[in-house]
Amino acid sequence: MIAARLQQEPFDAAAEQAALTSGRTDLGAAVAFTGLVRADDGLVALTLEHYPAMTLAQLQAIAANAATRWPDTIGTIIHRHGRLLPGDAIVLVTTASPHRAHAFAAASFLMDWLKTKAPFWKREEWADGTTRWVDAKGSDDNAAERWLAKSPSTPP
Amino acid sequence: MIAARLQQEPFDAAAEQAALTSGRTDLGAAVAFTGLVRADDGLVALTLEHYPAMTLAQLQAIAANAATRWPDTIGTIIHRHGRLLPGDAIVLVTTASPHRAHAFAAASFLMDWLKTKAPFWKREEWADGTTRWVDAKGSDDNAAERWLAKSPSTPP
Amino acid sequence: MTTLLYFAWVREMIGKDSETLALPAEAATVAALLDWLATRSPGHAAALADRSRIRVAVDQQFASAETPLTAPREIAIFPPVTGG
Amino acid sequence: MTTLLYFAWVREMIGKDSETLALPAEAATVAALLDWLATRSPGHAAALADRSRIRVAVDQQFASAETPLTAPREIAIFPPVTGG
Repeated sequence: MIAARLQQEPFDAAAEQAALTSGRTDLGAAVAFTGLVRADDGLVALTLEHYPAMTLAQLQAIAANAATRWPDTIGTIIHRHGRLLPGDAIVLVTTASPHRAHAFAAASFLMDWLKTKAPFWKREEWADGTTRWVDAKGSDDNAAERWLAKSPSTPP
Repeated sequence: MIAARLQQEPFDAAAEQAALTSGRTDLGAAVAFTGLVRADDGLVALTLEHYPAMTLAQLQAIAANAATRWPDTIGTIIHRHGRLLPGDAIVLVTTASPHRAHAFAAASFLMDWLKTKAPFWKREEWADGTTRWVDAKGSDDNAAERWLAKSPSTPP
Repeated sequence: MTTLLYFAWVREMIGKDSETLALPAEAATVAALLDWLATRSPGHAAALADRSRIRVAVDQQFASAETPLTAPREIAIFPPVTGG
Repeated sequence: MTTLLYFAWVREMIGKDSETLALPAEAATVAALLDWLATRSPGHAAALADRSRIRVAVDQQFASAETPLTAPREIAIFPPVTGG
């Protein structure tokens, strides 16, 4: 089971990981990936807009897809939306598995998808007061394609 | 810079990661891998013995090796020793980088090495009161060899 | 009646985040809907000018230009997603 | 004088974690040292019986059977490491 949540508030990665692993003695590996807002080129804020009715369903679909690929792996996805500042944590993927390779692979797979396919639109604010909507990126698409090639069942 | 520590006490993964990332706005990715003691087949405790004078030097050498491979990646390795119980956290590798692929790769590389090459001897205690020293494992060696094949500079 | 939802710069250029209206009979496919919407205001026209940068979901399912519209309740129009 | 350190089941079979002694002239290599050590007690003999399962570090550097011993201060004898 890999759960997915959307929220505006900050998350507590340690608490999320503890919720996965506490009371379990069959898990040998826990991976927590935290995505952070970078202040590239003077970015002062990043706003994530999304389509609530579709976004959560899509996060849950990719979570279910990952759970099928790595059946011994449990996890939690938390994606934030709204206005975030450089250094803020924007996304958490935490996984736990009896096997470290599975925990790493599931977290990496989910992050490749989230960074490229997750249904968000990002607006950047710059130090000079201008704003810009981010265009879709090619390089991250390629990272996600690595996984798509292995299975046709990845959600859009 | 990737630091390495040895300690008997539990570690605080969240505090270690915060120490890497706080005040930085150039890091887009933070990975925390926690290794946990599994209660396979009725294991009741695992004791890690080590050679203090050599172990820390070797952890620091592999940390320096990883820092050379992923120069934009910072991190911390903490390995515990002494007697641990199922569910206990035994090792932490936390990395942070501008790029998520680097943070994942450095953490995975370090864990492959730690699980196979780190200079520890493990004694297992079983429910029936027997104890057994763990033999070196072949499959984990293969995971580490994937990396060795890429460079001759990995420390022993 | 159909609710149209606009996101990101599509929303900004059209100047509203949603509108509820009766689709005309000519809006029988997604492409035809966009053609008709573009006539409603200069903002609509500007937002929808480059169809290669427009994506559409009909009742929360991704649609293509050829997708037929049969009494949709909700149509969302937005730029390609940029990931998280 | 040289300090010998024993770890894991080598330590348990020998029955001590270290001993400090003067190496005889015949212990000129790691292999010769292990041959000589094995004569010191039944525990030493048992611990060192299968040399394929013994690893040695001389002054904290991994050594092979042929490594010459020139006034080492510390020699550690242990099983292959099993990882963390």
